Amino acid sequence: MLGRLKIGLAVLAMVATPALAQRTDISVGMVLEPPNLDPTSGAAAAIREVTYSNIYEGLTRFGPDGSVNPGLAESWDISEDGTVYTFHLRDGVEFHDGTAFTADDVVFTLDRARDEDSTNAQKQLFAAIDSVRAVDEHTVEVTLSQPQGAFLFNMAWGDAVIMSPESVEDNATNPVGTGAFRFVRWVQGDRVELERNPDYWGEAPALERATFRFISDPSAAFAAMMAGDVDAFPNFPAPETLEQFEADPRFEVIVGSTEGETILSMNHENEALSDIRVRQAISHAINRQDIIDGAMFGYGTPIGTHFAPHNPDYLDLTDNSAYDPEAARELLAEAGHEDLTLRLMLPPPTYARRGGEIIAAQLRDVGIETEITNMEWAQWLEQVFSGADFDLTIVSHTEPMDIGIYARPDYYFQYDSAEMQEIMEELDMTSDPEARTELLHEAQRHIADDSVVAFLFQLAKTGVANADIEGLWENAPVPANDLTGVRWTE
Amino acid sequence: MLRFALQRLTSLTISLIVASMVIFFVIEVIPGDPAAYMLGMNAQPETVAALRRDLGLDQGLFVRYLAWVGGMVTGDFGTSYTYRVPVSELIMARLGVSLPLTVYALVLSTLIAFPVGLIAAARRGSALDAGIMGGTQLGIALPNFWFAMLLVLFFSITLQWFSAGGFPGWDAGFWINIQALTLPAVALALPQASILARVMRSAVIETLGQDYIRTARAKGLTSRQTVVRHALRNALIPVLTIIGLQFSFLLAGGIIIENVFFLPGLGRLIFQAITQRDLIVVESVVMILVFAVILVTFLVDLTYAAADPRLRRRA
Amino acid sequence: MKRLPMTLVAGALLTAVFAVAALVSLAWTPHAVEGMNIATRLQPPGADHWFGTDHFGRDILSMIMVGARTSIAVAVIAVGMGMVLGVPLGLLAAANRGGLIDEVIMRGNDLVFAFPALVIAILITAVFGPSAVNAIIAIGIFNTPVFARVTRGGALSLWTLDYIRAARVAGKGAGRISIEHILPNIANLLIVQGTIQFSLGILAEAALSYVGLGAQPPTPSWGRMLAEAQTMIAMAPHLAIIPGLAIVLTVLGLNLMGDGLRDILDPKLRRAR
Amino acid sequence: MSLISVENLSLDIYGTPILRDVSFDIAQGKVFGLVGESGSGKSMTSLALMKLLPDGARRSGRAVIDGRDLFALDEAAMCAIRGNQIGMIFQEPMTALNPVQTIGDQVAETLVVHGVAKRAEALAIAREKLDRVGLDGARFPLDRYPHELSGGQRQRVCIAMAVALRPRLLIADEPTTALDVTTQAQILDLLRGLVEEEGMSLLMITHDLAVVSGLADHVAVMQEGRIVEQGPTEELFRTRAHDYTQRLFAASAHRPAREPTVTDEILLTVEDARRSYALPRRSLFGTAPKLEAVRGVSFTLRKGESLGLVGESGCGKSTLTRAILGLEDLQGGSIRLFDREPVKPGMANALRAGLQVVFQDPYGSFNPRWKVSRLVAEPFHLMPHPPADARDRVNDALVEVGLRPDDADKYIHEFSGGQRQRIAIARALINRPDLIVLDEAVSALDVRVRAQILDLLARLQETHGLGYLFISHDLHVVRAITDRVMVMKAGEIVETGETEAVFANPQHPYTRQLIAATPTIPAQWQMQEHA
Repeated sequence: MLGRLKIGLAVLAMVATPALAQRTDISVGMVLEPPNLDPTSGAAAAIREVTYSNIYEGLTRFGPDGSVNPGLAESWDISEDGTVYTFHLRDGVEFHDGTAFTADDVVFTLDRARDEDSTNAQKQLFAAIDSVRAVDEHTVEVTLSQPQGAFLFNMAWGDAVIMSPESVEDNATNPVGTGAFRFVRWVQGDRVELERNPDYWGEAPALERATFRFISDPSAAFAAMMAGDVDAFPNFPAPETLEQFEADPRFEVIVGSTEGETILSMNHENEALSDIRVRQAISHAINRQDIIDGAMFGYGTPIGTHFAPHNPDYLDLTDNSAYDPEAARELLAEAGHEDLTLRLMLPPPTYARRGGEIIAAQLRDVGIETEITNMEWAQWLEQVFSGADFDLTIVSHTEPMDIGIYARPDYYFQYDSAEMQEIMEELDMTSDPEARTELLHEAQRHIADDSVVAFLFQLAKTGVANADIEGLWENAPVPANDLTGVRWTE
Repeated sequence: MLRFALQRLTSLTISLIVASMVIFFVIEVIPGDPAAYMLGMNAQPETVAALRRDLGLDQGLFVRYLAWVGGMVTGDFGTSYTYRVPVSELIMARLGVSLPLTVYALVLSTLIAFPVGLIAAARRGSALDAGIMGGTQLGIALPNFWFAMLLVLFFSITLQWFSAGGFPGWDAGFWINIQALTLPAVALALPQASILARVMRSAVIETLGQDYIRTARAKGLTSRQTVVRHALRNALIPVLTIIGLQFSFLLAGGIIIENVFFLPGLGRLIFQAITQRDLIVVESVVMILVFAVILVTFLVDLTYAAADPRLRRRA
Repeated sequence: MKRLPMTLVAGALLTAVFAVAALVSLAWTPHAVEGMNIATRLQPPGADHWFGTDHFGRDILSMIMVGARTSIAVAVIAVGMGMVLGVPLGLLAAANRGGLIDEVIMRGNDLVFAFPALVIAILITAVFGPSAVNAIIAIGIFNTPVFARVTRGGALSLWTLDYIRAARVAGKGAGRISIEHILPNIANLLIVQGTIQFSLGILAEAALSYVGLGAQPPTPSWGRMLAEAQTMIAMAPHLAIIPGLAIVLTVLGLNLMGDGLRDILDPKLRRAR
Repeated sequence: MSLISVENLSLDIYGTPILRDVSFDIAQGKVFGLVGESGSGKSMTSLALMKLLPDGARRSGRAVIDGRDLFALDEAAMCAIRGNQIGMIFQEPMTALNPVQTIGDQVAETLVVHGVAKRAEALAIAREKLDRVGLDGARFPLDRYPHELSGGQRQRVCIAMAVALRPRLLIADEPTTALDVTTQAQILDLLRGLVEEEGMSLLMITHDLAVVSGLADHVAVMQEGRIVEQGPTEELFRTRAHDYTQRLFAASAHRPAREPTVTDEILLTVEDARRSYALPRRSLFGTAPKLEAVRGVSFTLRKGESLGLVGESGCGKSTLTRAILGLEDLQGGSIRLFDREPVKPGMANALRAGLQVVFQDPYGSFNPRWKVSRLVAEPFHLMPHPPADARDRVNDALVEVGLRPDDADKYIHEFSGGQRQRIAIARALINRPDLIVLDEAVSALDVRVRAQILDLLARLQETHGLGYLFISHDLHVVRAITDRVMVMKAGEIVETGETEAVFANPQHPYTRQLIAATPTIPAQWQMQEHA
């Protein structure tokens, strides 16, 4: 009886085994499901991870290394004073629904994003635009109110992809773009399927079909990879299992960098935390390597300021706040806060939940008690981020080049420093690369000296893929799973 | 019988109305704004306000309640805030997973529990009975998510007989989906089967103690004939109640199991919707689940009446 | 013939093991529960750490002991809450049998039953935030109708008995009769049901902590230990197996004890055996 | 010639001796009566013959039918005999039928399982058998369910089932005990007729001497698992050789010595009492039909008087009793105590104290978790303050009903049924009431215990000048203890009068029917007692 059952199960299993041949399909795992598929009206990284460069394209696009390359704009001219950008659009580009891509679509897209009723999550990207004009069918002229060094960079974001007025209404559920893949269907809660766009203007991708599967549970993700249900998991949620994948010849572990500076934010409105000595004490109490090892199983780079280590302008300031519990205790004694209790709010990601537990233990060592509250994102956004009702929280700031947040006094950690604000204002006006570097160094030092928050580590991008797949992005300059260069080697 | 049905139907409707109010007003106080969630950390306040207008969240609580209830009567549950598709579509798609999973688990559980419970009852006091009872105690004590974890470890990762999860969709064929649902169904069914087997056993034992069983034996029926012809049908009534309860438990209780096996079912929909503060989806799914429970209870009541002639005339 | 049933003995022993572990943990654990040591993480069971260490290098035996305390505390209080609310409701419904109050209580009961328990628990914690207290409330809410129903059922069968009529003839009101006559005579029923609900409470607490809605860190809880361990199940199986076994054995112990108690406390079933 | 011969049947259950050396023969076509009090082993004897004993039973002896020892047969062979050679009917017709099967199927099943007929044919035979037991096809089609029938009708179905295959022996275990007297008479008639027509033998098991006297050819008297005396019915009834038989007879005919001193003081007045209940609606929109349980009952009861209320089940006497006890409201008319205060659920405690009750069931009448002292003292609740000498009064009351003062510290499960009824009486007496309602107070007791309780009641009435409202379905008892009697039928009192007068010369046809239906031991057999 048992024997027969086994045979039955084996037969069932065989049905599920795909045929061995050169594969042109891929199943990509993602932790979160995109709430919708319109990156111009939602902030979720998952939207970009499905659509960026696969379905939608912008005037410019990011390369895997974070460089800004031509996208739908073949080339551009910039006026002397840096306020007028003239984009020369590619010819013969069609949207997936067959409508032609023209300068009008660009005007429509940029105007829509700037509109009063716009629901673009990154509206500030477009803040510098004064007007947009279609010069002819394939030329667009964008006038800025003031020069902006990062404008081409901004136009490469997922929030700035070009949509056509004919299909924009339905893009949330039936995305229509100009990319190398067409949307096939979305089984909500399970997967999004794409297929190769035969009319693509550029080089045809190697893959014919791509499926994004949404697996939020880390152990389910592990099982899915192990069982071969998923071919690649570019942002694998369980770093503790990577060791096993490394040891397994079937898999390749891809470790790269992200723009995510992970910090222990402090609320400067809190009486104790407004004292720099307390902030320094906290910074010294923290052993970054323990957090990286304990929470991320070794993946991550310690940082001493709010800047990505892979950026050429990065300064290694970790020694400023080296692990020194004795110094921390002294600083606390000096500040008169020997028994301090702080609330620590933790959003869902592993780095926060596990890191929070370790930080709590480390703070306890120097005499700071913490009350941990685990929160969902929605509640975290409302209470911590918008309401600034917190003492400590851990979060990874994943936007690229976002040191500017320290110049925003209303930002959730409530840090109001005239000096920092001046530095950033100057930076905005400056286009000379060397001067910019100098200013960025100054900013990095300033926030590190001020111990505005406790800087923990740069989030690593840890992906797992079938060893026969090549062309996946190693790093994540922006959230994206660009599949155009992905292929099977066997 | 008709009057019985109508009476139950009235109390069913009242229950549903009360339930809808409880659901709506409890869920609406959950902190967190769907618009803010969707727009993330860099969004500007006026952008959030614009999105709230877009979603109709700027209207009063009571107005939205009436709109929601009013729509539900016609099968329109509104539009999901995050997915931007009709909630009814979402629910129908998810039911396509949850319902088969529930039925599958229920069938498995019944197929295991009936013979096991009957054998234990027929051999009560024997070593076999003691073994079965011990086994069912173990089954009840097993947290299903832990059991699911072990199943995946063994059958998916080590043996690779079953995929670790996921659901291909019904258009991919019947068997491949049945295969995909097998491990989750087993994880759900085993603890339930243990409960059901125990209920079955005690119901049969209790029935076997009734006078009419002695009457049947005095007529010359063998003990097996007595069990089959007389005990079984009478014992079925308490068993049916449990099956009814299990149906609703399984329909909603799959949340964790659906997570472990990343199945796109109702449970995961609701979990995800709560995180995203897609409250209209949460409210509608809870309503559907409550409705399912009440409906199943109603059907079980009707089945009672069919199984037991004494109930047909009772008020 | 006064032999205690085997199930009761085995169940009580199992339960006692965990109860004692929980009590001892108040005063002593082999290692400090909050003592992290990343360097010695994920150690298999050995001489220094009998059950090994977790991903933060904490001692699993110590965490299991303190986790027992969490589980037992949550389940006991939740069952207590269910009893305190449910029993009076059940008594009231039975005293008013067939009346409007009875009808309202029973329909209310049905309504609570109609709500999917885990979903409501998730909603409660979404409103009030996850914590052990909210887990207790969520479990307690679903215990209430169970006790109300059991109480009412037991009380209804007693209300037809002659000694209740005798008490009425002796001028006693429904409230007094409920307390003096009904309650002591359904105590057995409630004890047995309490044991069952207690074991269900432990399971529910484990499930809630598993999805992150129970006791918050750093308080150890079995469900969360499982959740944290499950991705490491292939490389450190003891991490997932030990807390799982703790849950299974505790619940098994309580269920066996409940069965045994029913055997000795319920004379009707004793006769049927 | 003997059909079945039982030799030295002994039985233990889990080591407890139940039967010892029981031997008897049942002759072909004759009725054999097995009489005894509860626990005497008469039912176990019948179950032993059917080999349907409970778990843990160990049996020795022989039961020979047609030269075959039943006890030596295996289960399969026994199945072939049950229902075919030996049929059996039980005491409780309300639960003896499977509630979810039609009566036709249940009767036909006997034929089907023995392979005598296929279902269709079996149903046809079932129809004939049901006709034979008096359930005609027009009113009782085969697709009726048991719950649609009354107790007597169900017992007829059971009989049809048992005799469907014309067994040679029919075992009837207390077949009429749960039935009303008029129904009992009909069932006994039916059994008698079947024995005559079918030529089968009947083993009639009963506690009621009068029932066997009218039915059995042979009688055996059982006591504590042994047959103490057996012989032809008339001879045994006349001689009563064994001491136990004599005591049994004496008790069943016992009438307590009473010297009633009825005063003129009126204790209880019932005037035109009415009470009805709503029945389930028949149709969706019609008004609910009403069951008029009590339809204008009036009577008075005086101090020192013993008033009987007789009637069959469903006549409304329970409803009336509840109203008199102030547990339920009336919808019309009034009930007054001492001709002043109305009796109703919210009545004053002081008034309630004048009225107490003794219920039928000696097992359900006491909270098992209380000690006797507290049980007996419960009516003190009616006093504004519990008396200081409460404990003494409890002791006195216990002594008065024939128990010992130290019994007060025991729990109720330590007492027998008769002792419990004594405790119930003590509880009723504790407040020195004027009126005690005795609601079937002796119906559940064996005859000898019943006789003692009746004596006690008679004595207490004299010493305390109590008024009794004595409610019973048992005409013998009512005749023995009451001064006046009321006969109730369908919610109305159809006849009232001096007890002796009513019994000697019943006026109402229903009264006559009741008296006629009550089994009695022929008077001339009893004469021997005085000889």
